[in-house]
Amino acid sequence: MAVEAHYHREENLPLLDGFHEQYSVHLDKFDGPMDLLLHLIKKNELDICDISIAVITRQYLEYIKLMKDLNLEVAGDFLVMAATLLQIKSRQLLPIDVDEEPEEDEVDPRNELVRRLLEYQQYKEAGMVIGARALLGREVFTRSAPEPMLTAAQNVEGPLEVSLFELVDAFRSLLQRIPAESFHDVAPGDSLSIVDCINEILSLLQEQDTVQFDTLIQDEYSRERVIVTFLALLELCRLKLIRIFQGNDHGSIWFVPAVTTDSTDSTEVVTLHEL
Amino acid sequence: MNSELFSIIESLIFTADSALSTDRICDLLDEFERDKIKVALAEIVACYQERAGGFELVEVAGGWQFRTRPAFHRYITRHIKTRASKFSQSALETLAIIAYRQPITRAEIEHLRGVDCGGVLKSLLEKHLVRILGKKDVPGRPLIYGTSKEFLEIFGLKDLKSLPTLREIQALDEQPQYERQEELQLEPEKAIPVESQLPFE
Amino acid sequence: MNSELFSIIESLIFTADSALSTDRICDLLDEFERDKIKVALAEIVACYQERAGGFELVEVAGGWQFRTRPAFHRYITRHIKTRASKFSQSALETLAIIAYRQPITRAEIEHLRGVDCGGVLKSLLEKHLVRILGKKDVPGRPLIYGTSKEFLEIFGLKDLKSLPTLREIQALDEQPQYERQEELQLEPEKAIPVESQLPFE
Repeated sequence: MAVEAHYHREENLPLLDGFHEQYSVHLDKFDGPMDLLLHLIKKNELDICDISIAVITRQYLEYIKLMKDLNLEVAGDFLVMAATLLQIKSRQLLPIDVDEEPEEDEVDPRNELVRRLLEYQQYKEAGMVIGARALLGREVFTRSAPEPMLTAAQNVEGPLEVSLFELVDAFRSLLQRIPAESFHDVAPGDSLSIVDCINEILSLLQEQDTVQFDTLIQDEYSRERVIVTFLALLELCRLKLIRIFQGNDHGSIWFVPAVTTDSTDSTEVVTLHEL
Repeated sequence: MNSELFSIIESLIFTADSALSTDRICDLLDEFERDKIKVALAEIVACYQERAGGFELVEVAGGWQFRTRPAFHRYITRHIKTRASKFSQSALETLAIIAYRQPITRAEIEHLRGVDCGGVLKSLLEKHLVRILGKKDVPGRPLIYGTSKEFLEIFGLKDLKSLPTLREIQALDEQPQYERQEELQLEPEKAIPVESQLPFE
Repeated sequence: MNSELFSIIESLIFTADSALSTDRICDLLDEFERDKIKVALAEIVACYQERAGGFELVEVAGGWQFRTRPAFHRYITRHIKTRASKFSQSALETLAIIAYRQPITRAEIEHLRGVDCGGVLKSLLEKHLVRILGKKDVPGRPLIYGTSKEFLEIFGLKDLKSLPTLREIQALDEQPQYERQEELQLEPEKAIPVESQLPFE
């Protein structure tokens, strides 16, 4: 938004000059509606805790109109704030209902906005303070010569360092690289997926040796959940990853990992050679 | 003349390719007492501060590292390329919100900033300044974000506690005309007193 | 207290990725006289010799470099293990496939990646990031892989359900929607139910 606005501002300089002083705010300056509001409050020398909604709303709407006149796309976020301002203004205009609880009457409709503005202002300032620090790689540098002794021994492994984002990103770029027909179920919908359910069961079995069917569905008891959980169990059973038990007719269904830890270890030894 | 321990620690930190924590130094030098190591570390810091040379020992991201003093960056950049670029205002705002309010969801950041933050968030993730902490235990299980070790390293912060304090919030509590109490009564779900949102106070 | 030139040269040598020759230093600092630079270099050498710390300035291969003193080499080699090992792209990809598609066989991983994964898989097993879940009930009974508890620990995940989905990462790129106000409604603390009052559309 900021870049776009800046671009247009360059193009429309004569147009901007013709506007009333109040409108000629720097379009490239605002990082969003909160930023614009703070600017208007400061410009009008208002107390942030006692802002004149009428003044601010008028100037805010003028700004949006200016953006529209300049054919700038007005981001939805700016419109949401406009609506909020208008709503506060209309609440201020409403006559006080005598039947209402008196303490509710005293509530200033501006409070929520003021709280957000104060909080936003803090983070904006904190951001500037942080940004003014000497940054590593820009003002501050570390030693860059590799220590010969350590380079020689580099094949010794230290702790792993990788972020979750890198993991997802690796998967995403992989999927973008391979043809679409080679994979399935890439972006599961909001609905429950069997893969998710299998993963859930697998992680549960890492923590405990036996799991009861009922505990799997207790958080979210729905028809879909029961079916998906059941299908996931059947799939795990088919893969011989779990074994299922039922104590008596209509009793609880239990399942345990098909491979105990000990036998997994022995399999692992064998397979490391196989690989 | 410095003690041998002083010199050993200095050589360890000097050759490490990232900041070394006090714990790690104590592990590596298990023949020395922890207290003595701590004293030696303080001595090294003081020594470099006093001599005011080209570099100094600083504590960043929970570890010790030699770093050049900012005053000389215009000479250093003559032969070393700068890696970091200036951060945009929206990147800094978003970083500040994440740093002070973590763990935080995208929706919470956007509520505070009043704008969509997807793009900024992604770029902060790609720069490794922000990381995904997991998912929040609320309906929809949104991702929660926090700052990374790289964030502390790049901004030269010892830990999250050494972030600059948010002055304005304290000032806000002193403002009598701002009737937060009544607001809280009306909408109980908002009833997080402002000061408790500050994890570092 | 050292001269400014002393500190500037110190910072240059400290940040250089290989030894810096006197000529190179003079080129970089062309506002200073060559003789003064030479004097400062001698001062730095003397200063480090005198303090006898963990490292010193030495002239090697026609250039200046800070080197640790041999007396401390036995300590320095101890911290090789603090070097964080980064994942190779292929290890990361393989791990990602296993994480998101488990339970999965080696053939299925190789089908997705299009290359042999034996080596990578072995190293992931050795690092205990991946484990064998069992054998698949198909001809040949191939091994089935999944992620381990260590995997969750490294990534700081509570459980596999907390893995961010591709969709969630992709959502960061999406353009903000005008309909966002409806989203806000879902969370009562944000309830500014004003979408109907939008005068601008």
